[in-house]
This record gives sequence, structure tokens and C-alpha cells, in this order.
Amino acid sequence: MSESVLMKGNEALAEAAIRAGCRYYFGYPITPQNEISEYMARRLGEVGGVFVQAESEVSAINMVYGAAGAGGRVMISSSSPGISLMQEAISYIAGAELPCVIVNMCRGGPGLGGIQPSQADYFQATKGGGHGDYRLIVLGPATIQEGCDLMATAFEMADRYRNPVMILGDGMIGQMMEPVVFPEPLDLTKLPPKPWATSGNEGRKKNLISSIYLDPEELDAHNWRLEEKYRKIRENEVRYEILHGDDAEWFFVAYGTVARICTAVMQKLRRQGIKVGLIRPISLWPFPDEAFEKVIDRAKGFLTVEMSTGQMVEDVRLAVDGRRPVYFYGRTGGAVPTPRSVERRLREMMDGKVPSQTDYFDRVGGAAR
Amino acid sequence: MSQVTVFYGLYGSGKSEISINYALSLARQGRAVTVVDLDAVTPYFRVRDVREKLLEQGVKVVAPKESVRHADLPVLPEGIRRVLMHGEGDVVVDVGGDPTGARVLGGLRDALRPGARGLFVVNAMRPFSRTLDQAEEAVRRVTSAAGLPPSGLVSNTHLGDLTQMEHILYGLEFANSLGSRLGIPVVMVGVPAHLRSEVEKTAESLQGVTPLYLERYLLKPWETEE
Amino acid sequence: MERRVRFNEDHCKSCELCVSVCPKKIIKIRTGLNRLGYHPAYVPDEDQEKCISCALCARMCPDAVIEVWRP
Amino acid sequence: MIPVYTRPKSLTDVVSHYCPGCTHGIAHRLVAETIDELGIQGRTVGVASVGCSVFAYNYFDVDFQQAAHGRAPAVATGIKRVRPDAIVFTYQGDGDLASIGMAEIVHAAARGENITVIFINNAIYGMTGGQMAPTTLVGQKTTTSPFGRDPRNQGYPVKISELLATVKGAYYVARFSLHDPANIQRAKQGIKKAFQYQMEGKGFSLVELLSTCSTNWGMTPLNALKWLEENMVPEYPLGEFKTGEVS
Repeated sequence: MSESVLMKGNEALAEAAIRAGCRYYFGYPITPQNEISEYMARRLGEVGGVFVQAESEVSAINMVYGAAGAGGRVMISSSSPGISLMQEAISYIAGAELPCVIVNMCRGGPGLGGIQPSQADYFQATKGGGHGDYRLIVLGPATIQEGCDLMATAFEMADRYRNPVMILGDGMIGQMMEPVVFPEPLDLTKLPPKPWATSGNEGRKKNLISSIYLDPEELDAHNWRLEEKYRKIRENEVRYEILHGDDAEWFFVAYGTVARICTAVMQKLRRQGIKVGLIRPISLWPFPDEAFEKVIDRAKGFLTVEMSTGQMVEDVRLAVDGRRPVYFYGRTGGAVPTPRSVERRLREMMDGKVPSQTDYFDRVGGAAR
Repeated sequence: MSQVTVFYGLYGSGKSEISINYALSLARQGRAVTVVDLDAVTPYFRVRDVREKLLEQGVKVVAPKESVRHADLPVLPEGIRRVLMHGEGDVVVDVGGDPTGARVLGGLRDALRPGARGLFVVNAMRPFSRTLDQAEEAVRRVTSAAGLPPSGLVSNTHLGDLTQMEHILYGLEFANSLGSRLGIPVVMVGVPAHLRSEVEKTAESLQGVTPLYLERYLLKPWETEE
Repeated sequence: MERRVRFNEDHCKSCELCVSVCPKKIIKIRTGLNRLGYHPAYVPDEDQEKCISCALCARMCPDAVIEVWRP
Repeated sequence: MIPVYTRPKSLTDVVSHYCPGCTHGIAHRLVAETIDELGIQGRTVGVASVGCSVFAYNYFDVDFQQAAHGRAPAVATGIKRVRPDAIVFTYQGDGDLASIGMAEIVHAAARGENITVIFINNAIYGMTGGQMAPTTLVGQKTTTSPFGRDPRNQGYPVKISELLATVKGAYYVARFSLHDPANIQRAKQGIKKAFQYQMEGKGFSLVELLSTCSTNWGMTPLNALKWLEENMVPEYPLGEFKTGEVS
């Protein structure tokens, strides 16, 4: 029998985290990511790990801060409103340079919103969310298998850069089922030591995990040192996929679930001889500017499709830098762009029926539905 | 004679697709069928999401009303007890996964018509039911939470789009072994529609177990034509 | 001469809590300032013999300035 | 000469930022003495909070983590779960623990989290300049209760030890005062018990220490001790509220 298992996205990410050496998980229930907590509650004990359901997301992420500071390989997951509650501690974690993995199975917002899938936390994930100059490494898987493969990368990068890494999924990625093949469990004894951790100062000078710098000069230096680290990450950790970059003239730009929809539309249109391609950012921060350089000479235009009112499209515009028209199509609140509406929007763009360079939101009763 | 059939099992074993397809197969035989969406624990991919398609094909749907369809709440359908007790024709009940989901039925146990049968859906490609020990434990936990002892198994071993004949056959063997341990028969085997001709070519391959050919109804957004 | 009560005067903030608890009333405040700008507490050499090494001063001191010894 | 009292070695040799006469210094010293006497310096991890004790990590020669306001018990939980052999303590003031961090402290206690909490109650916000604390006494004037705390407007002081003593997961909950040597000695014994219980794996322990803030109270250090004894001790009775089995 094959090694494949049929997994729900949430369960798969949890199992992948365990195989990537995660032994500590702190969480608080919120739909649509509860299967992660439930899976961890069941499985972590079997591998000598610890699961704690905290009293709130605020507390859970602070447990992560403590556990990461003490040297544990630690993960937390939540969905949009819960991630908002965690922003304070995420800022502390980034400031104190602690490694951890944060999963956001994004749902519709703002506020309590709804439990259906969304990508409206892109700004929060990639531009901050908490206070201060800091960056999360943000990865947006489009398949469950990719989510599993990125999990090991996420933990490895978190350790290497001593920085929190976010896996930004959406409810659809969390709830759907696909077959996956899991990597072999990591040998925990081979993980690099963490001499900076608060493990008790027997035989060495004491360690301090902190983000406090009251001297402006010191804080300035600290922030520029962090920025230097982020520069290295920008240089080395850009991840993306280009489909049909060799001949396409029109490009979808989409990540996660929406990239799957755009891919289906792309395939259909290509069968009709229309030269459509796709740029799929996998690292949402650092954003893959270089992907656009590779196709800019031939591209006639880019259609960014998101489950938001237009967030990643701003990064697309920065990358394209006015050289080509950038269009946008979005649905929000759990409404998922349908293949038909995406196709219609692309055709309008190709026919020049969409005002170029301006936001083109799907207005009430809009033709795109 | 009309009957109440309850499908229960672990998360992701394929209960909803089985329920939908089973209800449709009964409808195609000209029977009056009601399918009950009793899943109070799964936020996406539920029977209520294809209510219209079922109605079009003559299957009644009892599910939480539209205004709370997307609510993050365990909402029970209105009139649920009446349907379980006095519903006309055949009633197919799709129960939420795991003991958590099965508990909902546990609370309605006394409303079930006599003769209601509980069919446990098992997918040997899913975590927590990959070994016979795990699956036996799962049957025990889910059916006791539901308050309805299992009268049979539904073999639904599959890998989504990657499902091959070998998975079906392996799953059937797995379900047979599980059935012998539990002393209950395997009454149905789920077969993805694309394997239909292959199964029909070698009719004996399913060892006499009735195949339920499965069209997929709970589609991902990129799998639809709309 | 060996002192029974020793003050790390550079760390003293002159709160005088030690003065208040000394049963022998031998702790004094210097007229000069220490590095921190406080008038540190001390026990004059001639009063060291009067110290009964009860260490109440040390137990009261918020800045761990005082160490106490006995013969 | 034979030493009767010497400076604890798990205190670092630096001058603290605390005001003259501030009892934070006494509390620090008692914790350091305890760490020395129990021989746990090499495996103790402290969690500093936000408030006047924000720099506590500078004064203890043990590993430390700085926590966000109110979250020290959650941070300590994370550390303890990763390092069950470490002796983990938080050091929190009344604004941090009894106001913004109320959920974290109650739930750490409810979980019977095997950590020790040192809780400094001086009835006022020190760090931010003398605002009302959840523990401010009725009638006490602060910069945000300029006419005295009026229960009709600002409610009543929160009694943390009494409250936590009702929580099953809490093993040891006690309140002491730092206003004179005898009480300080009792406080020391309480702190030591709390750490010992943690070493024995008994679960959650909290030691509340009634403390002064002479600067924000606007008093001399000596008068502040007197005010504490005469006003705070009657409102916040001293004693061990709970020493008991966590089932």
C-alpha cells in the first residue's frame, strides 16, 4: 500500500509539525482550525511532548514565548480573531528573537466576521500587526502536501534566523482533505543546540530573554541588527512558483486556495490557446519581487486574485512598479472567487474593459458573479 | 419497507459523500428519501452545502436553517425529532465525525425509529483508523457516543483523487477483518465513480459486497465549473 | 580591628531603615556623600564592639548593603 | 569572625534602580537567599514582569525572561513545560498580576502549574507614577483617585491571596508583610516553603508581600513602613491561606 494518508489540512499540519520536531503546542479553540489542537492533544503525549489549552489566545502565545525562550520547538495555531489577540506577544517574540511557528487558518473579518475562508489577514501577517519594526517570515501553502513540506522548513528557518515564522493558510486549506506523504520524523538529537535558552545557568553566565532597550542608541542598534537579519531573509528565503512563464502574456497572481482556482482557470484557457500564466508567491514575506522580473518583458498585465478587498495586490504593484497594468479581483467574507468569475475578469482585462491600474472591486450585484 | 440509516465514523471517513450518494441511489429507485444533516461539528463540506442539488433530484434535506448555516454554533435542524421518529420513507442520517460529532445523535437516541441501523464508515487511509486496533477502538468510541450499536460497516477506503482499485480492495479486506472482530458484516463498499467500469469488469472482486458508486458532491472551489 | 557589621557604603541609599531597627542604636549616617550621592549608613569603629550581631539591620536593608559577623 | 549574615550570591553585585527604602529590594534579597539556601541557582529561571520590577533580571544571577504586562504566569508555564526540572518563578507587582494579568494568574493556579509566584502588593502603580492599582485601599489618594478611592466609582480592592486560596490547583498561598524584621523573617520562611513545594512537585504557590512605595505614597521610607503596618495590614490580613493537597 502507498505511504499516502488522506488528511484534513489542519490535521496534516499538526502531524507535519510533530515530524518536524515540534514537542510543545499551546492553543485556544477557534473555528476553523480546531482540528490542529485536537490532533496535538491526542498525539503530542505519544511522542513525549506537551499540549496545553490556555485560558485565552493571549495566554497561549505567551506560553509560546516562555517555551521558545526555554529552548523548546514550539508551535501555536489559531484563526484570524485569535491571531489578532496574539499580536502583542508576537512583537515580543520577534523583538527577543525567539523561534516558533504560528499557523493562521484565516477566516472572514473584520471583527468576529465569519468562519468561512479568507485571505484578509495578509496585511497583518506581512506588514506587522504588533508594534515596532519587525517581520515575520510568512509562508502560504496552496496544497496540503505543500503545507506539510513547508512545516519542516518553517521550523528550520525559525531556528536559523531566531524569528517567528507564520504559515498563513485559509479555512479551506485547513478543512479540505487531500492525500499526503509525510516526511520521516526528524532526529531530535541532531537539532543544533540553543546556548542562549533559559535552561538554568549552571556552569555558564546567565541568559536573558528580553526585548527591552531603554537607551535609544541601543534600541536603534538592535533594530538595525534585526533589519540586517531581515535583509538576509529577503535575499535567501524568497519562494514562489511561476507557471508558463516561458510563453504567457497574461498572469494571474494568487496564493493559497485562490491559486488553485486560478490554476484551474489557467488550464482551461490555455486549452483554448490563450497564453495565461500564474505567479504564485509561496513566501508572502519576503515577497517574491524577482518572480515579476522574470516575466515583466513579455507580460501584458497581471490580475491579482485574493479573498480580500485587495491586500497582496499592493505588493504586486510595488514589484511591477508601474511598468505594466495590475488588476485586482477579490471576494471576501468567506465568499470564494468562482472559476467562472475569475475567467470573466481575466477576459475583461484582456479586452481592456477594466479600468487599468485602479482597484476594481466586485460591487454589489457586480457582473462578475 | 422504509428504514432509517445512520452513517457515523471518524472525521473525514467520507460519511457525508456516502450519505448523499446513498440517499440519491434510493431516490433513483423511486423511494421517498429524506437526508438529515446532523453534523454539528464540521464547519465546511457538509450536506447542507449541496441542499439544492439534492432537492433537484427529489431528496428532502433536513438541516439547520439557512440563516444559521454558517454559524459557528452546534445548531440542530428544526423538527429533527419528528423526522427521525415519523419521517416519511427512508431517512438517511449524516452524523458528525468522531465521538464528538456522534454525541449529537446520542442526545436524540430515543427519537430513532425501531429498526434504525447504524453503519460505521471506515477509511483505512485515515489517521486513527489505519490499523485494526485503532479502527476497533474508533468503532467502540463513536458508536457508544451515538448510543446506537453498529449493525454493519461501510468500507470507504480511499485517497481522494488518487484512489485506485488497490485501495478499494485493501479497504475491503481491512473492513472484513474489522467486521469479523466486531461480529458485524460489511454491507457496502464506496467506489469512486471513475472506478466503476473496473469494478464491473471483475464483479467477484468485491466478494459480494454491494458497491455504492460515489459521485463527488462536496467540491473544492477549483473543482466546480461555476 | 575586625568589624562585626560591615557596610558596602557605595551601595547605600540612605533610607535609614537599618537605623530604625538597630537595638543598640549604633548605626550612624555619614555627613559625606557616596558615589550615588547619598549619605551612607555606617557603624563607627568605636561602636563595633557594641554590636550584638543580631543582623536585624542586614535583614531590613533593601539594598543588601550590610553583612554581619560575630566573634 | 563567624559570618552571621552575608550578601546572597545569587544577587548580582549591582546597585538597584529602586528608590531608597523600597521594599522591592528586601523581597529580591529574600528570594536570592532562598535560592542560595536551596542550592538551586544553576537551575532557576525567573520571569520578570512589567512594573517597577521590570529590571528584576538585572539583580538575580539566574537565567531570566522578560514578560509582557500581566503575562508572566503564561510565560512561566511555557518555560516549566519545556524545562520541568527548572525552578521557575515569576516576580510581579499588583498592576501586572491583579489587573491586566488576572486571567493568567487565576488559570496558572487552576492548572496547578508547578511554579512559584512572588506577588508584590504596594497598593499603587509605581512605575507609571502613582496611579490607582486594583489593590489601592478605599479612601487612598492616588493620581487617578485624587479624592481617595471611592467604591461607588472605583470599586473595592482585590484580595488576591483570599481569591486564589479558593482555587483547587493552588497548593500554597500566603501573605506576609515587609514592614519590620520579624515579618521579613516570616516572609522569608514563606518564600522558602513556596520554592520547596515547587521542588517537591506540589504545584502552584504564591507568596503575596505587602510592600511600600514611599515615593508615590509621598512619605519617608520609615513613615511608609508605618503606614503599611497601620493601613494595609488590617485590610490585607497576614497568614497562610492555603497549604494543601492538589488532588
